[in-house]
Amino acid sequence: NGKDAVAAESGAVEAATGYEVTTGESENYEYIAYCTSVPYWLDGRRGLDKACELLGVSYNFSGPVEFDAQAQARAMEEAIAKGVDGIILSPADPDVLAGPSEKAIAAGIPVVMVISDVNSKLGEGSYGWLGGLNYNVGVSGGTFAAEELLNKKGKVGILTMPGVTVHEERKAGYVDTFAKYPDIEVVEIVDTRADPAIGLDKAAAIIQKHPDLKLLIGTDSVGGAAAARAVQEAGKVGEIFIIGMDRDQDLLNYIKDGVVTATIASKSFTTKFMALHYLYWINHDIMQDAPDWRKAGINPVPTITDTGNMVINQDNVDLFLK
Amino acid sequence: MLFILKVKNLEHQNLLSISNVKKAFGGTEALKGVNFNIKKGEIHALVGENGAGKSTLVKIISGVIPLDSGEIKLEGTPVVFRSVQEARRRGVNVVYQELSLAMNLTVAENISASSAEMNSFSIMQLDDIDAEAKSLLEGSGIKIDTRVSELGIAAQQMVEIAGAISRKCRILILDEPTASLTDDETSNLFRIIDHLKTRGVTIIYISHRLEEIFRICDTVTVFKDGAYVGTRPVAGMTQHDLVCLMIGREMRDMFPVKKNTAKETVLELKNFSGKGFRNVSINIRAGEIIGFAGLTGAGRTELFTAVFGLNTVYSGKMLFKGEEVSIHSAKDALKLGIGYLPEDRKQIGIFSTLSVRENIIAASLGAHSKGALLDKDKIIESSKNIIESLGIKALSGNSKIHSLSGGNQQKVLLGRWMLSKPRVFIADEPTRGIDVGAKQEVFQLLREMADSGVAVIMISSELEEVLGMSNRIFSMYRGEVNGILEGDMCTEARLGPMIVGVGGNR
Amino acid sequence: MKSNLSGIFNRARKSEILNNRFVPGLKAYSQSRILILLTIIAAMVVCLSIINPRFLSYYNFSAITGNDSMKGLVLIGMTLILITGNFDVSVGSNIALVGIVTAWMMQAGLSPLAASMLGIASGMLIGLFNGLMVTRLKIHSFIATLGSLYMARSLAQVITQGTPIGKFPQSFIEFGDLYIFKIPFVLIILVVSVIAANYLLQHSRLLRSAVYIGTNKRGADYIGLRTDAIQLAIFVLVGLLVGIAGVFLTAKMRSGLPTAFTGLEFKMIAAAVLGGASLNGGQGNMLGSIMGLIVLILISNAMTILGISVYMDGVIMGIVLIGASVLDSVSQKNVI
Amino acid sequence: MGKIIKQREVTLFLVVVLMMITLSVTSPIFFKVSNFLSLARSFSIEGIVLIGMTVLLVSGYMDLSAGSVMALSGVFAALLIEAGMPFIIAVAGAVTVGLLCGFINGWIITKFKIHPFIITFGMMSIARGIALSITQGQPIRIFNESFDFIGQAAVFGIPLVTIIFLLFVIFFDFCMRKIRFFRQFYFIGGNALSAELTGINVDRVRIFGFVLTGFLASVSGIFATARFQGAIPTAFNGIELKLIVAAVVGGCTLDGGEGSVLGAVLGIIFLFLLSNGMTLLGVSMYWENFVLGAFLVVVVFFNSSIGRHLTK
Ligand SMILES: Nc1ncnc2c1ncn2[C@@H]1O[C@H](COP(=O)(O)OP(=O)(O)OP(=O)(O)O)[C@@H](O)[C@H]1O
Ligand SMILES: Nc1ncnc2c1ncn2[C@@H]1O[C@H](COP(=O)(O)OP(=O)(O)OP(=O)(O)O)[C@@H](O)[C@H]1O
Ligand SMILES: [Mg+2]
Ligand SMILES: [Mg+2]
Repeated sequence: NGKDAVAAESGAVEAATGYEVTTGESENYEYIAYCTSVPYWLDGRRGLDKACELLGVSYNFSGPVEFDAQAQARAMEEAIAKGVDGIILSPADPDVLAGPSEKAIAAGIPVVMVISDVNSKLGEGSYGWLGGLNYNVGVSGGTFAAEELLNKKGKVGILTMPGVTVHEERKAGYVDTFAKYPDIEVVEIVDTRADPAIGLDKAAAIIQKHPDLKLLIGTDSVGGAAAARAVQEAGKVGEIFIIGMDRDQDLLNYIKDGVVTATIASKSFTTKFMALHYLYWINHDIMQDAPDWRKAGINPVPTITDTGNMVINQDNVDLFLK
Repeated sequence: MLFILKVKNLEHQNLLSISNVKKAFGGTEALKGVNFNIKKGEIHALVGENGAGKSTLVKIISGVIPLDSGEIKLEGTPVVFRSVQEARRRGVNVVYQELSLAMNLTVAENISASSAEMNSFSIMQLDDIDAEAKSLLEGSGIKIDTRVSELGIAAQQMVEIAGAISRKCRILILDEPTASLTDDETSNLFRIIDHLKTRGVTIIYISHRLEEIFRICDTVTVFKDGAYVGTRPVAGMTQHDLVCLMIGREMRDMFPVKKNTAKETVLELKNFSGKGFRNVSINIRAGEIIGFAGLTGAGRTELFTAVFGLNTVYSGKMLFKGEEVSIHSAKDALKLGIGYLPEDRKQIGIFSTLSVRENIIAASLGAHSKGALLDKDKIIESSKNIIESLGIKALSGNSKIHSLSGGNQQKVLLGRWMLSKPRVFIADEPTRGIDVGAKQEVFQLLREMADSGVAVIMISSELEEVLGMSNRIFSMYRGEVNGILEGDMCTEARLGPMIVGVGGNR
Repeated sequence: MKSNLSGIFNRARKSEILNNRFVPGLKAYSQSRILILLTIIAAMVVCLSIINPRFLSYYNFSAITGNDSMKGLVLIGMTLILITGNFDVSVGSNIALVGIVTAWMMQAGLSPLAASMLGIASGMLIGLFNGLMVTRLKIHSFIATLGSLYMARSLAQVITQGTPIGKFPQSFIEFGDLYIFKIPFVLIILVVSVIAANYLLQHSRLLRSAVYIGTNKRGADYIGLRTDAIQLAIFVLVGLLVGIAGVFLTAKMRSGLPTAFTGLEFKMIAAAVLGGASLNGGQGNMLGSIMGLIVLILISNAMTILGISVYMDGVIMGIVLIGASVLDSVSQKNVI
Repeated sequence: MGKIIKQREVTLFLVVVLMMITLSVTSPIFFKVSNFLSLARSFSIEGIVLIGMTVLLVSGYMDLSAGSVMALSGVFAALLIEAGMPFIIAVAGAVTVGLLCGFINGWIITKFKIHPFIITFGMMSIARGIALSITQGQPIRIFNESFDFIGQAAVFGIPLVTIIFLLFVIFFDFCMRKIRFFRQFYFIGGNALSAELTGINVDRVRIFGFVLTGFLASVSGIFATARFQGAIPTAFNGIELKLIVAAVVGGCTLDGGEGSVLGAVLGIIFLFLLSNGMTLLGVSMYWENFVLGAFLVVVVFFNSSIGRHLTK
């Protein structure tokens, strides 16, 4: 899995440097996310910066500070109104963002999805999806924990955010995976409300309730870091394993300290770097499977691009820390 | 050197000099340049019709509001107080016309707050209350650890006064302190005032009760429409002189002629008991004015708020035109044709940020509606009629009611009830805080209502008023009706003892 | 009977009294407020369209109005509540619950119309519950509705078990994107509602009674208003408005989201206060409130148009909110 | 009146004790010292700023920016540490931020006579926005011995922050009951106009209330930073509502003039027990908010009706 992604990445860079940078006209792309205040997006934006530099275009990052799909839909429509050259979207909800995405494509603005997807037909709502499958995060994280950490038995607690699709998917991946191990029991699933303080209290309560708890899982970085603090305060470092999500510096420091066992991170840089290229390729008709892909009715870019996920643990964490 | 001292001494005679003070609120000229002096140690009365500018001057002197132009000198030196504290530090203390108590705190805390510099980090001692204040409160039977919100309005006024006199003061300004006090309480207050005077405190006394001016004041200054009319020694003056000075014309009789146009009984209470009153059996007839006398806390307000559907009834019957009715809300009462003018004008009576017009039609929204919508033409028409016929001084029907003087506000409220065409009208302390001229108008209005067949109930703590106006008088004492007077029986000699529980005939 | 002086006074003022229009709605107070808001709006529109001519495009117009008109409907309700002297902080959760109920019912096989009706009914039910807590149990409206904020949000999550309910019938989705002569249907609803609400606030007996209650609750008892019934009615009315808004927003979103519209209540209160509503009751007007909302929307629109960092969103929003209030306060002082 | 306040606190205290008993019967873990200490750490941090909120509520005002100011001052402290400044400068910097935000709130509200809801709501957005802009949303991890110390230190097992919190509670509860200056908040809350006429400098006292809240928010922010070993710009979002709920459960009213620090503190302990209890009892996370909302309404209802009975 990891190997594929690396190959894809180097391929993309080659491709990117392979054609002439069009100066003169300046193209503007929009990256629309949600919960934009969390640090998660920063790595993806580095990828976009790099791609823009290579292609000689620019991009703007926008989206609601809250987890608010409706506000994201509006940001999307505003971007269409503003008249951008392409949109990279991480939809907060598959249905809510479907309409605006279709509108964008109808208005001639190419859209690609990253991380999560919309409920639309290919070509109507987007030209493709890139990212690491969220359900797979749970599956690979769960398998890793069950086999390597838990020795196939023990109690597990999950810190998540109900109602948020990516979290629900990751949670489902973990729960389904653990269900295959009869001796592993998911004892608690709690809501952090994306607040480190609440997450900490919740994690502490789980630890109190289950003295023999073996593993805490965060379906995002807030959950992972909250679990780390709770385990530290309870003096159970080493006794309780923690698997986090994403690669925020806050979380990585806990891995370095040995409090958090590992984190699963999507390859944000790669994903967004490639997504921008896809848009560029579409706009510049780079892919020549047919002389005119529009008329031929074919999708000019890969439909599904699994950029994979990476596991960061104490061995490689230094390479990710800034 | 000697000469200078003499001049200074002369100036000391005038503790406070007010020269050419002007103040306007938007378009209203509240003070149009007033000049007068207040001598040290005297009790100086300030009188004038509602809206004459008395309270405005008080607020300027004590630093609540700034003046537009003019000068105020304290012991010869010009002073500008930017805040109440500054004035207080120089010994100027005020009992404002509006109550200024914290309802959520105890009597003791309120007094202690007004007597001590609150802005200090010292520990608050609750029993550290000035002896003078204590005796005043004890005289009124007020316990110092009760919450102010539990007190009646009169008791609250006493607390306020107690707070002011417990400060170390040189000038004490009392703005209508007795408006809601009974005679007993008033006498109690006057004792204290006399005592303060002997201690050298200068007092500015504002009241619409002219007899009080003659009882305690040395000098009187008259204002009219924001202008200074004159200052006279009280000695040698008659009440008639003073009234002429105030209203600028001859005063007719205060009370209208008592016609007895009593007709059929409209309202009858039988063994009526409820929160604050017991076993009340009375009957009230159309076309007469019934006076309800009693001490503060006697339960008159409670009784009639119960009749009006806003107080709890425990037992007994209420008959309206001979039919038994039960009233659970003011709406029920209004439907039957009962109107009630509350005693607390500021808190309950007026809708302060709404217009005069909206205040006038407030109790007859139904009559001014077409279906679910209000009938604006009719509203304009009715309110115009009321404003004109009651002579309400307001810039227009659209002026906010809080910009009107107290007397005019009260007239608006009376207008409100006249418009609702009640068959029984209860006026609770209808003349509280309004000037002689306005009082006379209010009395006239109440009498006209009675003449037109309305049963009018007038609750008042002023015996003279009750005696002057009523066809029949009920006396209430501790929640019970303990006496009834009719015709020639209505004399102060009979009523006076009755309200304190002596000589009742029931 | 009347004193000479007042007679003269009245004669002098008579013409003025006659000339004065009845409608006290646009008093000097709110007029200055509306003027300020208009100026801000005009300035923003001019600046934004100079910076990006597409700001004035039909697309931007329909994007903004299509998405936010229904918030205006909620705002009408919030303004009414504030005028009555109460708060309703449950509107955001209530919309989410309405959406979930509607989506749930459609999932259960009900027709979009029937499901919408049930959704609206659930909104009114929350309104009724709020009203009962305030009038019967005498709980401060802020606390009571805060309680239902939590409860409604929780119910939305319990029903969905956290997962949004999507896959609506096509007819329902189209309903959310309905245009009449290229004008979003929701905008038409909003404009009609604002005009109606503005008129009714001046002329309807119920809403005028609410103004009396908001101005002086105890005083309102003494003029025979059924204060409890009226407050209850206003809460249910807000529930109705929220219900309608919730159904349209759900159709627009194509999904019932348990997490939707968190924190909407505070934006609504901010818009209403910006528009001249007083949190102490008795004051507020529909036009001002809507302008307040337009200002807030324009700010967020400007963020995207200008490509300002998302982190600055809050800073600019806060500065405008405080700035407009200060400006208004200063202009008030000049007037008086 | 003192009696009533005491009574109210006693009722709440009994509720808290009752809850503890129920929880410990149903969940044996509840009474474990470690559970208590973990809880104590959390409610102490939030309790410090709650004191400020209580003082404001007593005067009839509120501060919606408290949570954002907590985050912003934490960010400042962390930035200063990151820049190589000593602990004391970092603390001073954070406190300055708190004082400044509080002063700006208070000054604008009193000077321009604007409802505190609107100004502190604006300040909430601004402070949060600044915290996010400075950090780009990224938590700032700090490595500083003094911060580690105040985050971890404990006396007889009781966390330092809890001890400081208790001292603050005792101090401010005493002040609000006995000290003239602080009693002014009750006067202002009862009737601001009256307070003005009584000679209280209402504006100044109110500004003080906001400055105090800002100060306490920064203290909370510093302890939170120490506990989290870094500043998290997104933390404590929406905490202001929780604080208001705690204070109201503890006897404050939104109209002002009522309430006490002790009551509010019991209120926040109650909220934390509730949340802790729900996790321990395994209440589904979807139901959690429902229970919270229902409890809020019920407690406030009983509180006020008990109050009404006692004042009768
Ligand atoms: N804050 C204000 N705004 C506008 N007008 C005011 C204000 N305060 C007083 N006025 C007006 O100033 C005039 C003088 O009012 P003031 O209260 O001084 O009268 P007063 O002599 O005390 O009357 P009263 O005997 O009724 O108390 C009145 O016309 C009143 O309407
Ligand atoms: N001196 C006092 N001390 C304590 N409570 C008092 C005192 N005076 C009045 N009250 C309270 O006020 C209530 C009645 O006052 P209220 O003023 O309504 O009576 P009232 O007979 O209508 O007198 P008035 O109309 O003259 O004010 C009583 O229930 C009593 O508890
Ligand atoms: Mg006066
Ligand atoms: Mg009375």
